[in-house]
Amino acid sequence: MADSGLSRRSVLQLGGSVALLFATGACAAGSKDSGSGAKSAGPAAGTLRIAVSSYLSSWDQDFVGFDLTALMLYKNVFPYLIDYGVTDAGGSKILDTQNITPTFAESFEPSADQKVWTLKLRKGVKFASGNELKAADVKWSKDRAFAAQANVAGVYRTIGLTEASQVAVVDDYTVTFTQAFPSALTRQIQAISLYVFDSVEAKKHATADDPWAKDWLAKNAPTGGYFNVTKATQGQEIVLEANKGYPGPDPAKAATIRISVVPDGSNQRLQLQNGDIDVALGIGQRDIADLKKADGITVVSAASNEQVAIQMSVTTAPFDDVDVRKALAYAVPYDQIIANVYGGDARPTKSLVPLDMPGYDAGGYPYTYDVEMAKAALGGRTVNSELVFETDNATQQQIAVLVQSEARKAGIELKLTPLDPATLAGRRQQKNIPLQLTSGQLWVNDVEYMLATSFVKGAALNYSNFTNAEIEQIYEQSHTTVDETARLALWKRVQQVFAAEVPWVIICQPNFNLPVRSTVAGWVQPMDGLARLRYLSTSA
Amino acid sequence: MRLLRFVARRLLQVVPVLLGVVVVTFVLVRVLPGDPIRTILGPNATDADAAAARARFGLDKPMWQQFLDYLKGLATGDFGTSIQSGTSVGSELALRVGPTLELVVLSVSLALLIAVVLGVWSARRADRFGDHSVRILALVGNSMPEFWLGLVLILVGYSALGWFPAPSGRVDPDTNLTPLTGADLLDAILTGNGPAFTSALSHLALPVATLAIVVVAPLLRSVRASALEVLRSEAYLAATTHGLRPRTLLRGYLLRPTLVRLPALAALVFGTAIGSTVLIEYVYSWQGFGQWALRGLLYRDYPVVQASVLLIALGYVIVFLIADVVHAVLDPRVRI
Amino acid sequence: MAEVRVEAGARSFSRVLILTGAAILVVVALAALAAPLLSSWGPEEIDANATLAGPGGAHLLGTDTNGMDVWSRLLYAARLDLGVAVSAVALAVVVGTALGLLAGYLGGWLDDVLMRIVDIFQAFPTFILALAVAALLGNGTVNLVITIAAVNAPAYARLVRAEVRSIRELPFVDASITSGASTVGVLWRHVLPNSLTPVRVIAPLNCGWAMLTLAGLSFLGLGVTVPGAEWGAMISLGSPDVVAGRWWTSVPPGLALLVCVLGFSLLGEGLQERADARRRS
Amino acid sequence: MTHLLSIEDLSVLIRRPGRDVAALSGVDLHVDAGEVVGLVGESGGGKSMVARAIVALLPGGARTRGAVRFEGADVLAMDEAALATHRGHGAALCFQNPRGALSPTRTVGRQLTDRLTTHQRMDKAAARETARQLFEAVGIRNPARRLDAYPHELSGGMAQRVMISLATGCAPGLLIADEPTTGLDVTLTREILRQFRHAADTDGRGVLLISHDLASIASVCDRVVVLYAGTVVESGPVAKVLREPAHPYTRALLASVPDVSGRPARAIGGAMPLLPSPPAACPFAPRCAHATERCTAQRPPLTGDGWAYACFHPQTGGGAAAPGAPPPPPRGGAGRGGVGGVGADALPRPGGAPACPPPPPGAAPAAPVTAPPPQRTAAGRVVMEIEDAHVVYGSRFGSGGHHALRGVSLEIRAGETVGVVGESGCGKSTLARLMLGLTAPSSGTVRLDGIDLHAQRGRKLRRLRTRARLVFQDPVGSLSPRRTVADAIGEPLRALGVPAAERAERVAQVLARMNLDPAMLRRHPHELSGGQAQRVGIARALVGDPDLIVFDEPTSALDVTVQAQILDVIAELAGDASRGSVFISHDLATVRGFCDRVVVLYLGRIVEQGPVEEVFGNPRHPYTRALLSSAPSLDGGYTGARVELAKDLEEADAATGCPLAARCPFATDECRAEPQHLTPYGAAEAACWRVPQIPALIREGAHTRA
Repeated sequence: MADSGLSRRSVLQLGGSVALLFATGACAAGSKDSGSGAKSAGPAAGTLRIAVSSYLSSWDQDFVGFDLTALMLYKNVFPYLIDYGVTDAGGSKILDTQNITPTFAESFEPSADQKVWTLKLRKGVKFASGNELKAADVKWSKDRAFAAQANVAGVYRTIGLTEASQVAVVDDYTVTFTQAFPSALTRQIQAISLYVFDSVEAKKHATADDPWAKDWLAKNAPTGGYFNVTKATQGQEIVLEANKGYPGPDPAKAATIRISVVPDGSNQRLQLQNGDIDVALGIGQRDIADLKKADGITVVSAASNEQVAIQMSVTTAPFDDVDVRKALAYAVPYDQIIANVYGGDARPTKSLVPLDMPGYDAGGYPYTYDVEMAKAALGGRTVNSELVFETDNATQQQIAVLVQSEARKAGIELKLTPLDPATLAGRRQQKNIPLQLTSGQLWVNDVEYMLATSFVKGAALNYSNFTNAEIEQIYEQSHTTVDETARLALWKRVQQVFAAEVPWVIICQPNFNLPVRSTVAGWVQPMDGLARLRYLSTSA
Repeated sequence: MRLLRFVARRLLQVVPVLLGVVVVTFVLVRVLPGDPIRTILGPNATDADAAAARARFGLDKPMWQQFLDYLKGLATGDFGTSIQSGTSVGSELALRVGPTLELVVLSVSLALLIAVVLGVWSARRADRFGDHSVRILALVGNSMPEFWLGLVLILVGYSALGWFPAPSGRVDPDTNLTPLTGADLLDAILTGNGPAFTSALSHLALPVATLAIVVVAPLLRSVRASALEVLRSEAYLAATTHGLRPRTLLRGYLLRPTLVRLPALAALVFGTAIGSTVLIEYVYSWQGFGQWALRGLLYRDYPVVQASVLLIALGYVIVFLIADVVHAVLDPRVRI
Repeated sequence: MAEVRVEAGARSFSRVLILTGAAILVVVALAALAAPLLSSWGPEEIDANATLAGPGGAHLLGTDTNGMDVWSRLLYAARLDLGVAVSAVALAVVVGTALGLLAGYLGGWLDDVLMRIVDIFQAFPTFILALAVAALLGNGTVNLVITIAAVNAPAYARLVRAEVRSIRELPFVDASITSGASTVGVLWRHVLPNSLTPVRVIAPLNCGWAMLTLAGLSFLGLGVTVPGAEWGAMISLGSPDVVAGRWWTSVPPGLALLVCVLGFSLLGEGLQERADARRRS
Repeated sequence: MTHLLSIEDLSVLIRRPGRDVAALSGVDLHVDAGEVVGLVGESGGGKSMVARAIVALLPGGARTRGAVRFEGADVLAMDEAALATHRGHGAALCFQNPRGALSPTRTVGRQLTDRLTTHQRMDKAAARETARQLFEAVGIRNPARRLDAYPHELSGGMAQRVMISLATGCAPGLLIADEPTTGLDVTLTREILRQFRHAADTDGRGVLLISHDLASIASVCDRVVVLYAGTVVESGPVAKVLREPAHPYTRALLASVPDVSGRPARAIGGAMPLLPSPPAACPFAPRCAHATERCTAQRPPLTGDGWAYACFHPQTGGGAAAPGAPPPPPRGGAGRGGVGGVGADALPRPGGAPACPPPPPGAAPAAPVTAPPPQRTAAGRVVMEIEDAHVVYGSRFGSGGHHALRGVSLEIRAGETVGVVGESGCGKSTLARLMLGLTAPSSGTVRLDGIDLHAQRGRKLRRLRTRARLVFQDPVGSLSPRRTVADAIGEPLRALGVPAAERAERVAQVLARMNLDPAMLRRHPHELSGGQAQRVGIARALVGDPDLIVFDEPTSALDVTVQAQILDVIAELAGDASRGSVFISHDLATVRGFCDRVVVLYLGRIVEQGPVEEVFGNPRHPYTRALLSSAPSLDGGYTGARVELAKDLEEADAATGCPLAARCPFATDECRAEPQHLTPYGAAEAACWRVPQIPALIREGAHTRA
């Protein structure tokens, strides 16, 4: 992706602000990110029933909050003009974030100076209203996004798009985006931003008070994507039907998908076992082992680069002391967590760099469970602190309990503090959480990227408040280092620094697991956590 | 009319209470730790993004200004805009209230019916075996945590016996029920949708049973005690010694004086039941008001929390008002 | 002259209720106190080799998903559940009674103001109040006590106020006033002891209810935090296991809660019945 | 001959866990059609049990022996169907507390038509019309409107009338009335009793009239039966039983009630026992002055025909007084030939002569045989002074308050006892509260020992308050349920800061003075009998040596013989020269016993006041006359000209002028327009301008209902 002359640094730093690079925590729409063992099944036209944990909060992507159910649905019902391709990884199909291809668009290509990107629309794409998707719709949608000053407007800034005038209609099927500066991230950003409203229909509902038809669009599902919403029963069920008017590649395989809202994981499991649903997106880790043995249920499973870690705040006592950090690293029962919490369905790791990332070095995290070593690191002290995790995240809670129990043996007394989303967000802003359990996956499989998001000064996900002059310097250096071996050498040094500084306790990399009825095929593991339902089919 | 005047006067009396609730809620949600804006932005948003979003929801203004705006909105029936969904809280509320009310009203009505029938039955057999068993059973029901009972009923009624539909909704969407009030049963009746009615009824059965079992005990106790008191009262004794027929005794001399004290308690139970629905909605995937309010609270969705607390308080107050009116209708001694 | 046989029957049944309820509570309390003797595992002790182990063997009632001994947690949880419920109700009684006493006896604007505050509190949803207290004061047992007390106190204030207002009109209060007793003296020596009669009956019932509230809060993640042993939290933690046929993680705490709340209910019902019988005779 | 009702050797034993009660032990009595039989005795004597037995409504667990025959059939052996007809249609009960006995949520009309349709098989319309007629017959004005009233909308008298109509609406052969006039004012009592006489006379029903108060029912009864501890001690014609009571208990019962004529109450000691088993001896023996060994060894049988008594030592020679007492007063008034005693002349009796014109006031011998209380030496210092006091119980927003006292002025001196009388609602209790500082006057002043009571605050007020004490109507209720007797009595001392040791000593002293066992000190109020509790109440009043004691109806909640005991105690205290006393009562007779002065209150105003003999002997105000006229009496009672008021108090409309105008038979337009002020007439004062004309008016017969 770094194939242009623009500064790597700016690209990567900007990249840090792209939403969902590192989705923290569990989420409704399948956060157990990894590849999938999709056995390619023929196109099926059955009805697929999927359970999710919550109903979407709004149909209007421009104004929605951080609602993963909603974002997942948008991916399937909005016409996204470009999207990730699919690739095989270890026998599973996963979304290929490096390969962004036009879907509803014909093409999306830059000018020579990489500043002007021309979007050519596919002809014959129809909204449910019968209106054809045209350049005017793209223009209206982007104007609306700028006017909203919200989600898309925010990410567009990273690629030098700040004003509506930068988006121009050339003809009915051609739109140009004129960026203030070239960016290597343009495709990535546009992949999550190029969704289009049916502007003809929307304008009908615009009023003087509400020129962008916010009220109407919040309540009425967008159309024109791979699926159209034929019915939405608030809080309960959404029915999707394949969009017959999509002329591009990879049309939806399932004719009808019913998405039902079932907040309780056990309840989802019951229904999956009873055959009342085909895919359960909200089943907890604990049920996986049972479900693997259950009749009629297949657990789609794959290794993943999801990292489960405890980020230790290096600026907050007592973890400002590296010895205390080391002590905790020795005190965490890694194997026990993998066995008890993940039922063995996770990979132990020896570095903060994910296992499947180029440059992984098994010497990057030389800590194993050893209470004596932990005590030695503490030098006879006992310390008190707090371990924060998400209120309704059963997996994190289980890990926290195990960590607390073992840390106590080493002389680290931890108070467990489950926080609701708002409080967690608030406290993260204040940067005063001594220990927090995080889980997530990097969107770009590169250490430089990892540093940019999590380990350099001011990085958005740097909950450890970690700063290290050498890391900063290596990071700086990496922007201009293109030689693969030289980069690997840098990464080795990075991992040495991490081994000494221990900003994180890296617990494990759990495998992705999704229980489905055995009749379901075609699952593509979404790297951004947002399931692409078009690949799914059922033979029931 | 006297009754209307009474209602109007009572409504005036509740204004300060509601105002108090409004103020307390407004301050409370803002005093709570946690940042609603950050929860909608995701982890990677910049401070500028946050500021923009804050401005969008008016949260950058001083608190008193926000309060005035909120009050102004309330006066025009505008509950504000949900931070999480960006839609009007009023419209979300409208969707959420129906299902919960349906659940609570049916449950409490069922509980009342059971309480009156069994309570009177029990009182007439005071201190015999039947009376004792009814009371103990009611107490057992009252002693179960509703979420646990819900779980047990799902396992038995859905998993094991298969008598009831999957606990994942309120009515089979295939019945094409047109939502009018949000209360499915009512909507089915209003639109004459037979299959939807059956479906809604079968979905309601377990949650209503759960809630009714949990709340029936205090009602039963009260009815039994009142009935017993009436049965032992001189008035009833007088009617008995004057040789009135059993039917006349039951209808004219036992039932009404027994029910006189019930409305106030029923209102209280109704309030408790509203509290309990949060748990029951969770267990039965009942997308109602409780779930919505709880989620709003967890995400510090200020307008949602404010609206839901105000609504619960209003509901509480109205239920008590209704109770008072019913009491006044039942009991001629009450002056209104 | 009332119906003597019925009265007698009621009296004996009320005694059965009271004794059964009290016996249940005593057994539970003793079990809670003797927890270390009755179980070889600590309530938060993890048996790394046995998560979700079935009953029998080293673990009488098996282990939960964290590998903690269910039987041991069940016993220790009784301490917390009983402790929180009883102290929350005690606090509610003290605060509510004080408010009710003042409002009822002094009347006037103080009464109006206090009662409006009580109204506001009563109209406030329990769980929101609970979360607010937890968020403001932090998690912890003491704060749970405060939360549950805050939810219950208004009812006592009302109850006592109503009682005081009727007692205030009784001759013995006049007798005391004309004896030259001060307001505090009248309140303390005459009004208070007599206004507590209904409180004594309601309080046990309320303890059971407080216990259920605590369990509900824990179920929603607003109550006792892991790994604290509390029945509601145990049910919440164990409920997914039931679906998988592992009943021992959530059925025992559910039953324990049921039995304990039933103990309070029986006691309360018995006391109520006795009070009713006394009132009639 | 078969009686309508005949109870034969009825015993009822009630088994309670731990304690049995022999409620009735071998009771024999009968009632014939057209006859009014009185059943008298103190509470616990078994009167209500008799009533219940007649309708087979005995408490569960009750063991019966003997028979209750109604028209020959044994009620106790009836099956459900027969009982259903018997109840109501055969025998119908009128309850003591009519408001409690009327279903609160059904209109009285419906309750009556329920009975009519059940027992008289009427259809709805006919039932309603009959109900209206019945209401009218029992003296309810506006009967059609009242049919739709709920019980709580009725006054006590009205409710009792409804109750009677309900009972008669069942068309029973036998009407049983359980204490039908308890709690009613004297003027109303006569009215209600008249209804029962009427039921017997016109419809030929048998009536069983149950009462604790012989005097009040004597006037309407043909025969009386006296119950004591579940046994019949005496029964017979009214003339015999009341004139020449043979049984010592009957005599004691009669002597315990003071008479308005001035005869004071005479007490006998002890209280009626609750027997655990049928008595083997005379149950009255322990209290009887004539008891011999035989009485304690053997139960005397009820002997005699027509007039029977169960006593080995019957006291013959007549006279409603205990042995050793002065002879009974001669029957006052000429022409009283009736069999039924004094009151009989006031009521038209079948075949009886209408009441003779009463003798002119003062002409007839007032004949107080007992000497009036010795006129004490000129009273001492003023301890209580009320000046033009008004009390308004406000509704909170000022309007529609209840004006309880309107310009009352009163002075009480040390050594003096002032009686305050009036009907319920006249402001008696408010006056008491005013004097004790429990109620503040809206205007006017109240001075205790010369200090303005309501201008004081805090400690000073509390100290001042201990100078005046109140003895309450409800003896048990006035004691704090959770405090011991010692605590209760010692409370005034505690307030004065008397140290604990001295307190205990003084409490013990006063307790001894009240003849109470020192062991009583540790008891709680619910362990005390009514009489004991009232002694404790008096002890509490006395302990701080107050300057003023106010007795607010101190005996009205007590049983007759106990009442006499308490009156004895009070009479003794009232003689103390260092202290002023106020005795409030609705019962004129008790006041006459030991008061120096009497104040008659009516609707918050003093209508007449003066020396006790003056007011009783020569009443001026029409209201005083009416009160005296209606006072029940066995001894001859009030001998002056009788005056009857026109309406019940509750029905009287407020007027701008004289408050009595609406009820007064002598009222003129001037009365209705002009407020009346106390004017001296002889030694007394009355608030009526027509006082001089009234004797003449009475002679003209103008006192027939206006």
